[in-house]
Amino acid sequence: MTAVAPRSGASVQTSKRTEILEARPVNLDGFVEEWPEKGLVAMESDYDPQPSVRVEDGRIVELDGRTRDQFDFMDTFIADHAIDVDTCEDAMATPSVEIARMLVDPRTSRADVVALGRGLTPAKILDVVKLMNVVEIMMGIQKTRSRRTPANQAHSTSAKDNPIQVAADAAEAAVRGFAELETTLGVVRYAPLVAIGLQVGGQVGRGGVLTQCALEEATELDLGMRGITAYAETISIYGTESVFVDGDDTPWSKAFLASAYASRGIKMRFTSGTGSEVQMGNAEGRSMLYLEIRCILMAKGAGVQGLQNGSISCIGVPGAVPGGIRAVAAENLVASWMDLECASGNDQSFSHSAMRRTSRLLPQMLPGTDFVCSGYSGVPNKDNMFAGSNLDTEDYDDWNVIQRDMQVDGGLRHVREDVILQVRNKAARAMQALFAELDLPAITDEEVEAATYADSSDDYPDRDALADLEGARSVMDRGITGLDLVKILERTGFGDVAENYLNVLRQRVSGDLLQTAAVLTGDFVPLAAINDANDYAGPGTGYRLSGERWEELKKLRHVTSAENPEEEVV
Amino acid sequence: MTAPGAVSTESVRTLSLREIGPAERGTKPDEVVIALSPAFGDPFTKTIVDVPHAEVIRQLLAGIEERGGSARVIKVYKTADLAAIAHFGAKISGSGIAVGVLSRGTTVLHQRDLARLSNLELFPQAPLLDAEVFRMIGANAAQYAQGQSPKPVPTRNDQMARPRWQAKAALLHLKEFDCIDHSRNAVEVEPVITKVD
Amino acid sequence: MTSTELTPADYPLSINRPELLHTPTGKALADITMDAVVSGEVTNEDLRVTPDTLVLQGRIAESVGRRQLGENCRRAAEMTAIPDDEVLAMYNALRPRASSAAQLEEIASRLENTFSAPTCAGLVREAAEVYAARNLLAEED
Amino acid sequence: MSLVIGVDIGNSTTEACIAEVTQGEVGRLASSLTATTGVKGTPENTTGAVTAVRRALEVSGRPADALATVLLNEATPVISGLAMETITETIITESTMIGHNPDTPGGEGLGVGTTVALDGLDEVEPGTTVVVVVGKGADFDDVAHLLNRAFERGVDVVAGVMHGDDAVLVVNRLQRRIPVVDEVSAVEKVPLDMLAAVEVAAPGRTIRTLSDSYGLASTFDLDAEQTRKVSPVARALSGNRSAVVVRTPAGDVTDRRIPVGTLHLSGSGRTLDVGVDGGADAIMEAIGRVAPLSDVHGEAGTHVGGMLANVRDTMTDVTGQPASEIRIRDVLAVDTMVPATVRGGLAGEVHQENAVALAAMVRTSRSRMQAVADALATELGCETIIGGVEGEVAVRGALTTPGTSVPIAIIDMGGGSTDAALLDRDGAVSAVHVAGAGELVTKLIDSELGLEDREAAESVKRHPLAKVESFFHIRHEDGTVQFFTEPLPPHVFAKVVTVTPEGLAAVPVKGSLESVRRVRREAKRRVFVVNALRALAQVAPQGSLRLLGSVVLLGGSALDFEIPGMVADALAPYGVVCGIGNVHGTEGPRNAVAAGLVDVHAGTAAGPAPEKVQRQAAS
Repeated sequence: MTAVAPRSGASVQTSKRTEILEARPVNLDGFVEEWPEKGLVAMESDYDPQPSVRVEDGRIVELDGRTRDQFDFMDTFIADHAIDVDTCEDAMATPSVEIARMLVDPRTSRADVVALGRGLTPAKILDVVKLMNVVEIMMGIQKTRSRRTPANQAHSTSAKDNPIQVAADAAEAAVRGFAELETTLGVVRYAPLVAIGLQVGGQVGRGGVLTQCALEEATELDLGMRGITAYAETISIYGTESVFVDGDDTPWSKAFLASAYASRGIKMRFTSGTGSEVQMGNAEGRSMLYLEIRCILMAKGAGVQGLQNGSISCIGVPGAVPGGIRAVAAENLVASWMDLECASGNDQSFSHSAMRRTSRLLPQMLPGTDFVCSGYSGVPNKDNMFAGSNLDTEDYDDWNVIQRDMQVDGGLRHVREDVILQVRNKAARAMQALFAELDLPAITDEEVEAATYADSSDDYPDRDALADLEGARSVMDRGITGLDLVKILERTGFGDVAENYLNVLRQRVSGDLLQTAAVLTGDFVPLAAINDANDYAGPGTGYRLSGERWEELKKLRHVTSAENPEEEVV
Repeated sequence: MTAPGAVSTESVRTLSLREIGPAERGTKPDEVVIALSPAFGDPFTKTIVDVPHAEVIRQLLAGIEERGGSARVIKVYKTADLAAIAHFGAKISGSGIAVGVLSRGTTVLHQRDLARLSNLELFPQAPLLDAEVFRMIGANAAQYAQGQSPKPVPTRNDQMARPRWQAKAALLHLKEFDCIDHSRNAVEVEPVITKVD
Repeated sequence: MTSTELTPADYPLSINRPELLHTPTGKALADITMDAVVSGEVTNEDLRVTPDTLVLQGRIAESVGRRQLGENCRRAAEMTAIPDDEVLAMYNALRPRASSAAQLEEIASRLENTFSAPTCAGLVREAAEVYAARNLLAEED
Repeated sequence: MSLVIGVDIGNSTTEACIAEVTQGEVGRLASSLTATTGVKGTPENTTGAVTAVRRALEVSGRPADALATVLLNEATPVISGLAMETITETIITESTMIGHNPDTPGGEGLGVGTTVALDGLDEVEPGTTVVVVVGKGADFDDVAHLLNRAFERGVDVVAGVMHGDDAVLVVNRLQRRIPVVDEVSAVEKVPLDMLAAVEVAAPGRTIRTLSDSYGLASTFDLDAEQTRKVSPVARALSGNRSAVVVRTPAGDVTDRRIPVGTLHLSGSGRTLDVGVDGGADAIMEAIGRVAPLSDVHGEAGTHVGGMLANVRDTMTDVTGQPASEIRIRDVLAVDTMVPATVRGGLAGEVHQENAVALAAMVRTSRSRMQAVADALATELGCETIIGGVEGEVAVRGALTTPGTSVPIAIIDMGGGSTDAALLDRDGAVSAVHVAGAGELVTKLIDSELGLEDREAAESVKRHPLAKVESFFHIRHEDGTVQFFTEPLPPHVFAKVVTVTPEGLAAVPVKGSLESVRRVRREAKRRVFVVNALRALAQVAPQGSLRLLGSVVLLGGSALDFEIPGMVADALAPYGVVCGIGNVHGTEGPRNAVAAGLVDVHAGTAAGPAPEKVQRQAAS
């Protein structure tokens, strides 16, 4: 299917150049014409509503051309929860072009533009971002990103749900710099073991890394409450009422769920993205970006700390229409502008073309977002149980070089081989000790050795899946908690890992991770859009890649030494 | 998978669906109902990867016939939701087994007693379904209808289907939605396959 | 406690205002040490957030203009009293066409009366109203 | 009063029993179970033993420093190995025969004619009798069309052989019904222009003519000598629903024995060679002739030789004893069938071939328990005593089962070996270990059902079967029907399943529940029942099972849903009372050794005083 297949069996003679072009990977990507009536259009559609708002008795009674009696539930929720009633009439009166310029103009502070944004309706926000080209959108992201220091998130999964692989790859991802790690399963029953692997591996790689396991709500919440995972992200919301209902939820059920996570001290953000509604055939004639802006405002109204957006699993849809990737950048801008922590996509297989994969990435990577990828595959894509990411382990060196070329911080760094081998090995050994103490099917020395040097799941000895699944069940039945794991790590000679893990668990008492864009530094200092608020105000301000961090990012796998050109810098 | 055009090396067959009456509950205990989506056969004529609808039907029927089963074909107009189409088919199938097919090729094997969103076998990636797979789906449907336990049709997977086909699939889905006719009940049809040399 | 004035400078509480924090069993943050874990003094019960802490975090959020996040923290503070299973059951009841108006009202009163959770009750009542208007209530039994 | 804990390090599990001992009074507090770390009887056991002790302490709520004494059993390493050799094969030369069973052949009856390719059909003279051979990629409509055209020209097409799964489709479209065999994957190898016969029987029937030597003789007009030569063909085809036989100048079907090496058995001062291809009976008979076995070697370069060498090497690694000093003291051979692809077959035919499965076991008297004891003493900071020989302690533990009396024997069937011990009226204990247990059963089930999935085989071994008859009910193997209010998951629909604590798991086989059940029970009988009898005979007074009083089943296998019953049935004719252990009337078949260690220590062990302990009679 991925073979380079000719597009047509035409017998007309073509030039050699055409043959070469036909064979280029980009021609395996799909492109379609717009169909605005049905919502198959990125962000410029005559069928989107005109901005309007009207307040009566302290209540919004008209929103984007609809009166309250015509509201669907998205309108109601947004009108009642997201939009600032006191400021909206003034805010809406500000010309769109002026607001767009404020987003770009460094002399307007983030605080001002965010405050103005609190009074805008979805159609008005769309009207504003429609005026912006992709460079302006990037400038907007640079200013409105909530956290000052950009960060990144990795996927760590296994095609065989092998917990040792997940642990080793999590350790490597953590030491390479990812602030958050996410996993999911092929066989859902494996979840406890894989989630343990992710957490333990993460804490081996770098203390303070936050982990999550994407599952249905009940299990995900359970793992979180046991302290086996630290946050949740895959709580989907949609831009039309019909699709929201098809997903068996409403803004109220999701808002309730958001509070439920917070009540357990667990960090959580929603997920949405352009293209999902039209993909499901119920865009109600609205453009993809308009609907996504409704999602963003719904998320804001629910009071959730953040949002994963940037089309996510529907990236093939905006990716196929004109201006689609601009719209994807615009949705990240709007999420940031609405003062939400933004995990900005780049997390699903996007293109056959390496050039196109890179260009899709730059609008997030260059300005920096709270999490540039909401899932950089920390395993080879064939092991990626989220169906592949825009970037995977093969791209590590490319990413590091781009950071160095552009002097931008994409959250990663080059790490020497010996360090990587050491953390991989240690993660596997920690798992070996845990499994032994928990009476789970033993992890052999051979598996530890494999984990140290492996690339993909193919490089590991097969495990007895049946026994592992029984083990996974017993972990749940016995009520094993994160604290139990800490105790075992402590007494089996992994005291530093235990200490790291305990420090992550302590955060639940303080609730500090519930604030917008919160991550933990290696010293366990919560870094959020409060104590590390973005203060970009034009050239020379905001986050600048400099000092120690810049020195770190100058390192690559191969850099010729200036002092001795016969050698490479180590 | 079969590249577009690969099936057209043989002679071309066309499909017309001749309406023979309302879709009613069947009585044959081993029959399979093939339930087609609103745009199947008309106005669409081929799947997302250009497998002619005539070939889809012919291979499904051949798979059922080879396994000694019998089949009825129905066309649903009120919904373009695959699960709903297949589940409706299963409910009126004498055996309780139905194959649901969307115009773009997405296919599901359903059974009457299952929840609508569940299934016996699901083939969600339409771009990976070729004539051979449709034959196997037909054969399995007949075996389920006979109370046997066939080996599931091997599923194919391709992570790069998203960039290539996701948008076209959405487009086809929208077109299919456009063909929904809420006023029209499902009908039983006789597939007439004509060979064009 | 409830009158504590908080500013962005108090964040992170774990570092700048640890004296304001305690575990549900009344331990201080500093009591959560490895020794205490090993000896069994600290249990999983200790590693939960308290309603007081959630209220504090809500205030910090509001101090930087995040009104809705503050509200969410308040709802969360109320929810700490609800057992895990019941939280999930209530969430499921809020799904479209899962509950009748009467059932939603029952949940709202339970939130209000049993769990002293007026903000959460308000959210449920609001949902009930919208669901009624949008045909998202379950058929009455 | 002192706090004492007995720790039993077994092959797969380590059990601990914690008790307070006060002047000969034992107050048992708790017990625990964990996986054994490393090979039993080696220093690696320490980790598992510590875990078991910790866990027992936790459950009993006693602090670690209150512990006075840890009692360990004297455990010696047991290493076992498994190998399987296929000893027969079927070879077809010159593509003489197609004997596979497509699910859906077409038509019915026998057709004899000259083979001709589909695209050569137009050139065939009218009146000729032919068998058409259809290659890959042909469409059923096109094939039917061409055949009908040939009929109309007067060509007598009497049968067909096809590549695709199209036979029914083609036959349904023909003017006259002819037998057609399909799914012949190597159809291009069918020799053309040769006399061939195609036979298809009605559904549910098997062919009559081609599977019979005289039927073949009549079909191909053979003389007596020729008929004798083709009789293997007939044999190979019997039981099939469809078949093709092509008469070629030197075509043949052979059913031959594969030489797979020899076992060199030594014992009773003599040595004996036995070919593995002789089958299990021959091997076991030879072993009987050299009993008691003192050592076994296998021919280098064969599976069996490799397995035996591997067992020896592992023991060398574990104990540090030189390989030359390690003796293999027991071998169990079991006949089995494995589906194997027929060499020279045209349709990927699979034939059930004979195979022999062998289990071997080696044991050493060199235990390193002292090292384990020392490590434990350091780790736990208390006295550690090696408290008794496992067979003896176990049998005394078993004797606390209500209703038992001396003489008493125990059987513990584990993964690699089956252990038995006897305590006689004089307090003497004898113990044996014989090769073959749970893992061999799993292997037999796996290969006989053609699962190639050890996990599925393990599930079949451990759980009862059922057939999913609808989404709302299943029929258990005992015939009872169970109904469900929620529909069952789709992946088990219409399947034979194992009923596991986690729910139903599909068994990936085509066969009926009955056939799966037969394979499972037969595998257990050939290993567990045979070994129970073999082991008991070795410890029984004068080798007579009739002189055994009680037989108590211990360990994990005693918890199996059918093994205890099967063993009890097998022992019933000898007048032996056999049942599942219930140590101290509360522990079930677990903890016999751990509890026994505490009892011995407290001086309250059950049974006659151990005047004379006969250590491990058979090692």
